[in-house]
Amino acid sequence: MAEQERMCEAILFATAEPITIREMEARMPHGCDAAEAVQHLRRRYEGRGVQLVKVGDAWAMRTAPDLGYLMQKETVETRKLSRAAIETLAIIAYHQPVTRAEIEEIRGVSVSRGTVDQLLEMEWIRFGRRKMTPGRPVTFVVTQDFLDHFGLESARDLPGLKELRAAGLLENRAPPGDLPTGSEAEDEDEPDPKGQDELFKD
Amino acid sequence: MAEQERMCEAILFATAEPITIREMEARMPHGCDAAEAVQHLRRRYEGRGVQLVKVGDAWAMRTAPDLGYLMQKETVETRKLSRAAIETLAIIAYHQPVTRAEIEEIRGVSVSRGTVDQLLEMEWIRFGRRKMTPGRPVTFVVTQDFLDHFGLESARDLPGLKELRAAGLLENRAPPGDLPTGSEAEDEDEPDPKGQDELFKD
Amino acid sequence: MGASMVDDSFEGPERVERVADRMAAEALIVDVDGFEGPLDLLLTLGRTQKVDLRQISVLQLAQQYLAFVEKAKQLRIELAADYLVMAAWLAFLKSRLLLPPDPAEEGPSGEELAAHLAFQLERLQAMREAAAQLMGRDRLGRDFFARGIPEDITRVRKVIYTATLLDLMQGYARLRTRDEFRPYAMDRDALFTMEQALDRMRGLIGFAGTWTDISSYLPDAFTRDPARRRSATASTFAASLELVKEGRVEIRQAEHFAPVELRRKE
Repeated sequence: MAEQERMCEAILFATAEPITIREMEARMPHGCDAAEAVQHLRRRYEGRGVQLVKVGDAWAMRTAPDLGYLMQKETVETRKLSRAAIETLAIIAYHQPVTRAEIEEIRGVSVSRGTVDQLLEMEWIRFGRRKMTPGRPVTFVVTQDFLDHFGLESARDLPGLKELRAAGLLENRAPPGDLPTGSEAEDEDEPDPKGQDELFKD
Repeated sequence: MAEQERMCEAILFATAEPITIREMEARMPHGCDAAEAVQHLRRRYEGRGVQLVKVGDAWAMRTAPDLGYLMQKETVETRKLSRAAIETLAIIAYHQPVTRAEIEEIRGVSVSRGTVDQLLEMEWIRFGRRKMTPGRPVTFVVTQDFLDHFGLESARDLPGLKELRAAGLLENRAPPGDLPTGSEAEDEDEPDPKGQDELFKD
Repeated sequence: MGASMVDDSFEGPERVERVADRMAAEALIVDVDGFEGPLDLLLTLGRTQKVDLRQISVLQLAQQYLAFVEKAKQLRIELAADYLVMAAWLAFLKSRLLLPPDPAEEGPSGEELAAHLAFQLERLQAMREAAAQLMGRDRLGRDFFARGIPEDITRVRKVIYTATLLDLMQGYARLRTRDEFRPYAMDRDALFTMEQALDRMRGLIGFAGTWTDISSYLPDAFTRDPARRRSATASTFAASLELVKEGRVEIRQAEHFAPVELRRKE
């Protein structure tokens, strides 16, 4: 019977479709009892990673249902952040806490919801406290994850315009007085809590 | 470990292609030791109708070879290989990495493009890295599919490899003077095989 | 193995072309197309010596091969070029093996050449045996089998977005300097292109029966602003030269810096 069990095991493993006892016996040497061999085999596979299951009149080997999650393969794809997202992120990092309206003023274009959502989802930005201005708009600030990713101790470690220029990232002189206030009138009563403004003094 | 064994069993059963320890672990929960689980599993399947075999760096479940006769119905008729293709395949397996010029030197005739294409198409051979000789010719090596097909754990397990090496028959000996190789007429783009032998020392 | 394997072929200079060789060669002739090149033929001929390849007489083999080629010639069977190359080489090898070595002669000795040929034959034979062993192994899909119902693996794709500090700083720098800095670009509005000039000239040239200063062909909008005037003058001059090339106008200039004039060619 051990040998017949081996035979059934091999047939069940290799067959492309569930197979009946009769079909198994047709392939096995004369006088074999596939039905009994399959019962032995079924017990043998109880509790294992693979199980012998009955499909209608036929039998098949299947992976244990509780291990189905192993049959998933996760492929991770790394993509570069879009220019809009990078610019939005940069503005938040340099000007935090900053409102959507302020971001739009600096970028000169409206900020799509998708861009902000993406940055929120990546956990590189989060909501800061609301501005004490009419409409009490929400603000955005960068997160610890952001600092970790870019290897920064704090957002204050971001290089200022002067350093950017020294590094050759700025070709032209910044116009005098064009400090990164990004702020509209609504902003004036709120002193910048991070005091990042001085970073941009030329 | 019993649970990890179950997981590996399910994964190995589910995939027709050989799978590496690393790929298994990528699918298993963090911290699993697939290598150890596979060793347990291999012992568990010893002498059974289905076996766990090593194919290169990967592992696969295969039916026991002695039960092949039960499976005649599953046999997929593979294209019959020509004598030239079989010899070329053997030369690649035993001499890899080997250039086309070297194959021609051994066979004494030029290797037709069709022969190499057929072997490439069957995915039994693939391009290896280029030889650091004039012309930087491409080399051929055998694939995991090749090992899988012939039930080899690695190319080192090729039948008679040790004896052939001991007899010096795997050396690429430079011909003294100019011996006709049969390849010189048609393959002007290939570098002269002379003087390449120093690259073949193992 | 080198020299020893040719020792037995040094029995004497007389041709050892035996009847059996000739008959064997004739049998082979019938199957010329069945050989995978000269080495394969040599290997087949070598088998008639009924010795281990290591003891093969290369001299005898050379003679067998040459007899084969000779026979093919008599029967007017065309042999591929590489068979003839091999024949020429074996004839050379034969003479080297039969003549006493000339110490003044450069290059490998007959024994060395013979040893290499024997090595090639042995290696080819070994590869054939290895191929046969390989093909005789238990094989996937014939003797052992893979899983018949491979289960699909669902692929879960996960995208990770990333950026570098440099991206961030460049992005910010781009924003902060946007107003005063823009990438270099040609100011097209101050430009009168050669194509434009050519179009204009083609339309006007029909009326230029007399010598006319080309500056009179400049469009009005391009005559006041110096930058625009320069551009229009250059393109109009270039267009004039093009028309000269086409044989439609003649062009002249009395002296340096004098006005350039043109008229329609009759």
